Amino acid sequence: MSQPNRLKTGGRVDRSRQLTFTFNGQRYQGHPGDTLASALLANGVDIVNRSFKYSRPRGIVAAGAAEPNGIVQLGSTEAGQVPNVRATQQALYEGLTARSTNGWPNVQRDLMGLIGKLGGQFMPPGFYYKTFMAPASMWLTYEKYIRKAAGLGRSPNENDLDIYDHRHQHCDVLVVGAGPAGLSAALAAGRAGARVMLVDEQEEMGGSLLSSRENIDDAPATSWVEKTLKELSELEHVTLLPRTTANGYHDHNFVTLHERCTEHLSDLAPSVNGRRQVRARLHRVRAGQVVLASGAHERPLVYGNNDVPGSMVAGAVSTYIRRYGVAPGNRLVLSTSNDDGYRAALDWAEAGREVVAIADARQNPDGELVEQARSKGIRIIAGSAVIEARGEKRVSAAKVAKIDIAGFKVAGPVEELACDTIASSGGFSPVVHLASHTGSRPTWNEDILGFVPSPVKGMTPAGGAHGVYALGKVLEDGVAAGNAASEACGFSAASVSQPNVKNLREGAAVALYQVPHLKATLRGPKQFVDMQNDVTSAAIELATREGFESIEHVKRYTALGFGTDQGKLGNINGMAIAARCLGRTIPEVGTTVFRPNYTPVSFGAIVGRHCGELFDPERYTAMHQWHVENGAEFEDVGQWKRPWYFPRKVNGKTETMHEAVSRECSAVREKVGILDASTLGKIDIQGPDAREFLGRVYTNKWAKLAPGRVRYGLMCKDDGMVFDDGTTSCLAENHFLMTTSTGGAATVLEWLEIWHQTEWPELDVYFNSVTDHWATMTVTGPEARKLMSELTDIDLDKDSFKFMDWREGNVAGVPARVFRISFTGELAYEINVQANYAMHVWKKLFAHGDKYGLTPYGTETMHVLRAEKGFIIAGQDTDGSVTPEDLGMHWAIGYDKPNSWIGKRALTRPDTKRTDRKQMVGLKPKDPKVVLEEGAQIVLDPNHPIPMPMVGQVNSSYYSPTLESGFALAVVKGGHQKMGDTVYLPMADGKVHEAEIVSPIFLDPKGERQNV
Amino acid sequence: MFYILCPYCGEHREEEEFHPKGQAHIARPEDPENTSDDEWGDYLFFRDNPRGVHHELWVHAVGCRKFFNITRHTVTYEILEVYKMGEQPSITAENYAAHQAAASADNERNASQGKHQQGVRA
Amino acid sequence: MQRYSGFGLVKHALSHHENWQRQWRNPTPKKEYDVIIVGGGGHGLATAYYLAKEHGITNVAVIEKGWLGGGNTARNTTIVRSNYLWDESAALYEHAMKLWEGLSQDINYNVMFSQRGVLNVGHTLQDMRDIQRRVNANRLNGIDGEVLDAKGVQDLVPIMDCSKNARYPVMGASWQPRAGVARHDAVAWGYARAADALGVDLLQNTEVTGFKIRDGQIHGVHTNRGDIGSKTVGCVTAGNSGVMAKMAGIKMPLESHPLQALVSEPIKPILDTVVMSNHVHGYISQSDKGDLVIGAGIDGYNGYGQRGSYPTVEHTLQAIVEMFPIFSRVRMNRQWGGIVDTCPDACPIISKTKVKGLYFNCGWGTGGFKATPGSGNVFAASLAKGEMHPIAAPFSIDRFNTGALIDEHGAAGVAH
Amino acid sequence: MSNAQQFDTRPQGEIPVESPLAYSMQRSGTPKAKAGTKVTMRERPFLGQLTLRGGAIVLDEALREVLGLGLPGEPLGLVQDKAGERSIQWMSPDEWLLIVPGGEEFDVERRLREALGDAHFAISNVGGGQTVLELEGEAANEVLKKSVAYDVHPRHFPVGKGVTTVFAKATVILRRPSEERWELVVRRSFADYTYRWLLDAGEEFDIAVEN
Repeated sequence: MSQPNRLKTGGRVDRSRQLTFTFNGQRYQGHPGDTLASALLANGVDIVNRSFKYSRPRGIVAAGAAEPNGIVQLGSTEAGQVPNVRATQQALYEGLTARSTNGWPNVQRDLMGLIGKLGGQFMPPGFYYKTFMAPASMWLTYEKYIRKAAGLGRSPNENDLDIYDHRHQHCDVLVVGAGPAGLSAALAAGRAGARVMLVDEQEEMGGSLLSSRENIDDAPATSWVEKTLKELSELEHVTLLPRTTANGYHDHNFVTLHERCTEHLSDLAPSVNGRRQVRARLHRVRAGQVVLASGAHERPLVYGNNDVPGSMVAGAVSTYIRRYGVAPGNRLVLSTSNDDGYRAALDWAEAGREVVAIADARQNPDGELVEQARSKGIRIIAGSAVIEARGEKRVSAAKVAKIDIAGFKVAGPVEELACDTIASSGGFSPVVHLASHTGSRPTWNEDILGFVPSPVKGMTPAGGAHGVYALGKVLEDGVAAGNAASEACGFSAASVSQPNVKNLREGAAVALYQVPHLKATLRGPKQFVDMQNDVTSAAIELATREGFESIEHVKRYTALGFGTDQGKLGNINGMAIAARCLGRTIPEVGTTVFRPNYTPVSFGAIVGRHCGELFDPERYTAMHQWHVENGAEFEDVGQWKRPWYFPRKVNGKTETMHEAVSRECSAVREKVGILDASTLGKIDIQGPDAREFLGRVYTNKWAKLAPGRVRYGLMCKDDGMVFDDGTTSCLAENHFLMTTSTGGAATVLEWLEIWHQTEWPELDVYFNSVTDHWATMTVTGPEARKLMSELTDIDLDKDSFKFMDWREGNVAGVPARVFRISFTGELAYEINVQANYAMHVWKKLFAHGDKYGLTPYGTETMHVLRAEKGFIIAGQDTDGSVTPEDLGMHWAIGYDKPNSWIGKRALTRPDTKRTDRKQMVGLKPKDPKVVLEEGAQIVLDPNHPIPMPMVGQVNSSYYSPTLESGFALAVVKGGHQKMGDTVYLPMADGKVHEAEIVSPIFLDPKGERQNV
Repeated sequence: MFYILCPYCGEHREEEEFHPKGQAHIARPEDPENTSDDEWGDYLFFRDNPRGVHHELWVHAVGCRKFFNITRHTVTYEILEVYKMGEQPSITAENYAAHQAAASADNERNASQGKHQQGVRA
Repeated sequence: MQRYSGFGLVKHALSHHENWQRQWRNPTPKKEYDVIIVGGGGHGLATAYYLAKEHGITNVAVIEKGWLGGGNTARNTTIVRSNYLWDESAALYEHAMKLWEGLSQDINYNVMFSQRGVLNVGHTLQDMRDIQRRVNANRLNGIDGEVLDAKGVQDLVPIMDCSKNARYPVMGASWQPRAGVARHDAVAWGYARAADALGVDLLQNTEVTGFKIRDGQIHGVHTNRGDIGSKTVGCVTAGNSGVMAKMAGIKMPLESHPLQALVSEPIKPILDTVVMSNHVHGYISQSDKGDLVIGAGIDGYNGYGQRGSYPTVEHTLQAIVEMFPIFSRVRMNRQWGGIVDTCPDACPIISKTKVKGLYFNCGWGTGGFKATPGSGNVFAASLAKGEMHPIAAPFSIDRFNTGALIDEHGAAGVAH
Repeated sequence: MSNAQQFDTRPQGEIPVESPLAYSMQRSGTPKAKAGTKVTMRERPFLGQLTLRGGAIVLDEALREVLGLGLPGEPLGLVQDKAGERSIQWMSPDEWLLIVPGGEEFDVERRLREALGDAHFAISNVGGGQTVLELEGEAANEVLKKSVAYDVHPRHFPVGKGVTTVFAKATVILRRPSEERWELVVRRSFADYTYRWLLDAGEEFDIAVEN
C-alpha cells in the first residue's frame, strides 16, 4: 500500500502531485511539500538508520534541525553524493535517492546490531581509553577496525560539479527565524523603514504557526502568516530568505547565513536557460541589530529504550500530522511533563487515531489543553510517566508507572500499554545557540526550566528564544523586539496592532528529564540522552562516578552533544542527569558554550567562488601573453606567474629545464638575454626628507647619491636581520625610486609607512606604489649595448652612461627610464616603460635582437647568473636569522651614519656579534658534476654518529655552464674564516658529497664584465 | 569578525580591510646606541599581552593605508575606542571599570526614556 | 590504581560497571607542597607525573582554575610530529616523540597515539628548498623523514589534487612516518590519573590569584581556596602565561592569539595520514570518529575569547578544498578557538625567572600538544634539580635579550 | 619647486598600446549582450591617473587653479567636472586620485607642480598601473555584493562616493559617479583576476562586455 500513514486530508503537502523517491533501494511515493522524513513516515518506514556505537535500529524522532537519527547519504550519482543529510530538513524532490549511513548488510537486518546487543555492555564511555593497549604495536591495527565502524555518511570520490556563491550583506535589522516572533519583529522593523533581512531555515516561513492548532484574528494562523509575508515582500527594504539558516553569530553582529538555493530540487543543481545555478549561497551579513527569534526545541523524556522506532518528540508528532498530513503510527501513548505535550494527543485523536493514554508526570494536571483531552475521553494517568518502551524494530508497548520525581524512583505498579508510538515532552529549551557563539554564556531560568540568552550587544531575543511561549505574548514580544532594533538603528518605532489571539490557560510544568526506572540506572534498560552518539544516562552516571565532574568532562568522556545535531535534543537532559548524579542543580553544573555552526554547512558553500582558477589571484605582467605564446614554464612567486624558463623544441623534442637554463645562461654570458623584471616592487618616494628617510631604513649610506645615480640597499628589521634588498635611484634631489624584491613589494611599502606614520612623522616624505605602472625588462649580456643602440636615443657611451647610472630617453619610440644595474654580472640595461607600451617595446627588442641572439630567460637562469656573482635572494639566502655581517656585506653597513638606522643596535647584541655565526660562503663541490642539493646540511665530520653536528646548509645551488661545474651559496658557522676548508654533505641516499669553502663570488670578482 | 571604525575614513569597515600590527605605543628608544641589551630586547619583543583592555596598532591596509590605534577588550573583543596616531587613549585598563559603569548608567537612562541600547552601527 | 585492560573491562561489564574507581581524587589543598604546578593542562599534568615517577617528588599540587585539560589540550587538532628544523627544537620534539611512543603503556591509558605519518606539502620552489633543508637536518638529528615528489604524495594520498592545473600545484612534501595524531583529552586524563595514583593532588576549580614572593624567592601562591605554600612553583598556563607572569612582576615576550580549528561531520574513513600545507595554508587529518579535523594559522590580533574571525575559517576551507576538491560537499560541523601564547621566534620558553624557585613553561604557540610528554618531562627534571634540563636550556627567556633566537617560523607557519 | 622629477611616459606618434585587459579579453572572451542581460561591463582604458599627496588646503587651491575643480570636501568623496571626464577622489587624509582624459596628465602634473611651488607634496603618475572598469545594469549591485564586503546599498553608497576596499582576494577602488554606473579602478596585475571573477559572478545575470 502506498503511503499507509498519509492522512486523507490536512497538511500543507500537494496531494495532487506524486513524487517518487528511493530509500535504501526501495521506491516510495511522497508529495511536494514533504520532507524526506515526512515521506518516509508516510510510507511507514520505521527504521532509518542504525546507531553509531550499538547498531540499534533507529527511526525519526524529531521534525527539524534537532533530529539525531535521520541522517542519510543523499545522491544518485557519485559527484552528487551528499553525506549526512538530515532527513527532517531535506525537501523531497522527484528522483531523490537516499541511503542509511550505517547498517550492514542493511538497516533492517544489521549484523553489527548483534555486536551491539552482546557487546554493548563492554562499551562503557571511554572504553577505548582503557583497552587496546597491548601489545603497543597493535594499536594501528585495532584503530583500523575502530575507524571502519565509525563515521556516518561518506565523502563523494568525484569532484563537485556544482557551484556556490557568496553575498556580502548589510542591513539594519537581521531577524533570525520567521515564526510568530520573527514575523512580528520583521514587520515592525520593516514598517519603520529599516533595511531588514528575515531568514528562516525551513522550506517555508511561518515556523510553529505552520502546524499550530491556534487561530489568529479568528482565522487559522497560516492566514496571518500569508498576510504578513505579503506585506513584508512588498516593503522595499525588506529581504526575505527562506531555506536559509543562520549558522554562525560572530563578533560585532557579523552573522553567516547558509541559503540552500537548489538543494530542494536535486542533488545536482539544475541549470536554467543554460545558466548554472548555485547549489548554496553563503551570506556574510553585517547587521546593525539582530533579533533572535529562533524559537525553542522540545526536549524528549529520557526513559528506558526510548530509542526504539516509534518513539518521538511530542511536537514532532503534531508537526507531521498538521503540516505534512502524516500520522506516524496508530496507537499513541504520550508521556509529558507539561501542557504543551497534550497538543500531540489532541492532534492524534483528531487525525482519527487512537490515543491509548497520556502519562502526565504532574499530580494534578489542569490546564486548558488537559481539559480538552479529558473532554475527548482520553485517559490521563496523572503522576506517571512512560518508564520503558517495549519492542525492537518498532514500539509495541509502553510501560507506564507512577513516579516520584523528587525521590527519583518508581512509585507504583507498572502498567504495560500496547501501542506503536510513544510521544514525549519534557518541556522546551530556547534555541540559544547563536547567542552564545560570541562567548556569552546562557543563564538558567527556573520559571521556564530552560537556559535563556545572556545579553549580547546589538542582539534582542524574541519569543521562544528567550522562553516566551504563549502565542499572544510571542506576537507582542516580536513587535517590541523589532521596534527596539529599528530604534537602535535610528528609526522611529512603527505601529503594529496586536492580532487577536485567545490565550490558553496553562498549568504549571514539572521538571522531569530522566525518568526513574525500577532498576538502578547502571542496571536498567538503556536510556538514551544523545541518540546520535549513543550516550545513555548510565554513561553519564558512570562518568561522574569516575571523577568527571565538570560538565565539559562529562561531555567529552561520553561524547554527549558532539554529534552533527550538537545535542539539540539531549544536552539539557544530559546536564540534568549529571546534576542529579553530582547532587547539584543544573545552573551549578553550568552550560556549555555552543559553537558555530548551528547546523552543518558544506565546505563548498563556505568556499564560494574562491576555488579552482579563482582560488587565489594570478598576477600577470604586461608581457604575460608573449611568455605564454613562447612556451614559458611559469614559477609561482607570491601571486605572480613569472616565466621560469623558456624551453625550446629541438628536433621535435622539448628541452628539459637543465637544457633550457644552460642555453639561456650561455646566451646571457656570451650574447644577450632579456628578462621580464616587472614584478619587482617599485616605490616612488618624494619629499625633502626622502634622503634622510632612506638613510634610516637602509643599512648603507644615501647622503651623497646624486641624481642620475643608482645604489644597492639592504634593509634590516630592528632585530638586525636582513629582510629585503633592492636598488634605489635618485631621480631628483627630493625624488627617489626604490625597488624591492618581488615578494617584498607590499611588505616593504607597509614597512616604510609604519616607520613614517608611527615613529618619524616629522619627516616630509611620501611613498606611492608604482609597481604596476612600470614594466621592467632587463637586457643583459655582452651584446646588450649594440642591441640597445639600435632602439634608443640615450647616449650609451660607457663613460657617459656608467654602471649604476640611470638615464631617460626613448626606447623603441617609448619614453623610458633605463638603469645600468646588473643582477647577472654582465653589461645590463634595465628598461622601465609605462606598462601599456611594454609589449611594443618588448617585441621591438626581439625584432632587433634576433641577430644578436637575444634570448628570453626566466627566473631559473636569473638565479644561476646572480648566484655565480654571489648576489643574494632575500628569502632564499636569508631566513630571518641572517645579519648583513653574516652575508659578508660589510660594504653595505654604514656604522658611522649619524642616525641609528633600523637594525644597527641589534648587531651588537651578544649573539649577533659572535664570530662563529653562520656566515655566507660559496661552496665548490669537489666533483664538478655534482650539483649540491638546496637544503643539504653541511657537516665537518661525516663519520660522526647520529646526531651529527651540522654547521650550515646550502641555500642556492646550480650547475653553471660558464664554470662547467656545480656551485652553491651556503651558510657555514664561522665560514668567513674557513676559506679553502673542506666540508661534507651527507645525503639521504647515503652519498657524502665533499665541497670546498670558497668566496661566494664565483665569476668576475672585480666586476669587470658589468662595467664594460 | 570585527567591525572597525577607521578614524580617518570616518566610517565602520570590515576587519578584512585592516591588519593588526601588535601593541600600540611601543616607542623606539631615543638613543639606541646607549640602550642596554636588555632594554633593546624589551623594546623588540616584550609585550603587555593583557587579558582585558588592550591598546593596539592597526593599519587600514585596504583602505586609506593609515595606521591608528584601537583600544579593545581582549576577552569580549569589544572595541572601546579608536584614535589616531599621536593621540592618547581615553579608556585604559585603570579607568575601564568606571567607564563601563558610566556607560551602563547611560544605557539605563536611555532605556528609561524609551531608548534602547545602541547597536554597533548606531 | 585500578589497572585498565581488556580483561578488566569484561569483568566490570559483568558487574554493571558499578565498581569503576574514580580516575583521580578531589583532594583538599594542603598548606605546603614540595612543588606546585600552576595549570592543569597536558603539560602541567605531565610535569606532575614525571616529577612523581622519575624524581620521586610526590608531594605535588597541580592547581587548575577550571577543569583538567580544559584549555588548549581540549582545543587543538592533535597532531604529533617532531620534524623541526633547528637542533634545539628538534631535540625537544623528538624527546617528546619517543615518550609518545610508549605513553599509553607507561600511564596505562590508551591515548590512541596513531603513527599514521604527517605530510608537509610544498607548492613552490622555496617550499621545496625549506623541505629539503628540514628533512636533511632531521635525518642527521636522528629523526625519521624523507622528501617525496608530487608522485610520491599522490601515491600516499590518492584523493589529493596533485595535478598541474591546481593554482599552486603540489611539488612534493616532507614525510615523517612516525608522526601522527593522538586523542587529546585522553592525554590529560591519562596523565592526571597516573599522577594522582602516585600521590599528586589535582586541585580543580582553584584559581591562582597571586604569587607569594619574598626577597626574590617564591614562597607559594594565593588562590581562591586560600594560600598554598611551596618553594618551587612551575607555571604552565599556556595562553594565560602573560597574565600569570604579570602577577609575578615579570614581563614576557608573549602574545596570546586566537587559534581556530574546525571539524566536519563524521564520514567514513577516507584520509589515512595528516596533510599540512604552509603555502595554501591549511592542514587536515581524520579522527577515529570520522571527523575531518582542520586548522590553519592564528588570527593576527591578541585575544583571550577562544574565538577568532570568520575569514580565517573561510581561507582554511578554501585551502582544504583546493587540495581536496572532493570534500566540497562534506560539511563543517563545528569550529572553535584556543588561546595560544606565541613567542617571537615560534619556540617555547622553558625557563627560570628572576624570581628564585619560579619557573615558566610557556610560549608553545601552536606547537604545544605534540610536545606534551617531552615538555612535562624536561620541565619536571628542571624543577626537581633546580637546574634546567639540557634539552630545555636553550629555551631560556634570556635569548630575547642576547638575540639567540631559535626561529622556527618555517616549521610553524601553519599552526598545528 | 618640489625638486622632483616629472617624466612624460606617453610616446609621440603611433605606438601600439595594450590595456591591462587586452590579454584577458582575448583569452576569457567578451560575452555579447543577450535578452536576459542584467549587467554590462566596460573597460575605460588609458585614462590619465595621478596620485596626489599633500595638504588638503594647498592641493585644493592648486587644483582649482589648474583644473577648476577642487578637492572633495569630505573623506570618501568623489567630485567630477561637468562632463564627468575629470574626477578627484579622496583616498586618504593626504591622498587623492585624480583621473583625467588620457594624455592630459602630464600637462596637469606640470601645472600642478608649478602651482604648488615649494609646498611639501608628491604627485605620482599611476596611469599605466591601473585601469577603470565600469559596471552598469540592474544586477550591478548584486554582482558587487558577491565581490566586495563593502555596503553598496544606495543609502550607504550614494552617488559621489568612492572607497578602497577588498574585492574577492584583490583590492579595488570602487566609485559611484552616477546613479546607474559603478566604476572599479583595478590594479593592472590584478586586472585579469578581477575580470575573470566578474565574468564568473555575472554569469547568472548574463553579463555582457562592451569593448
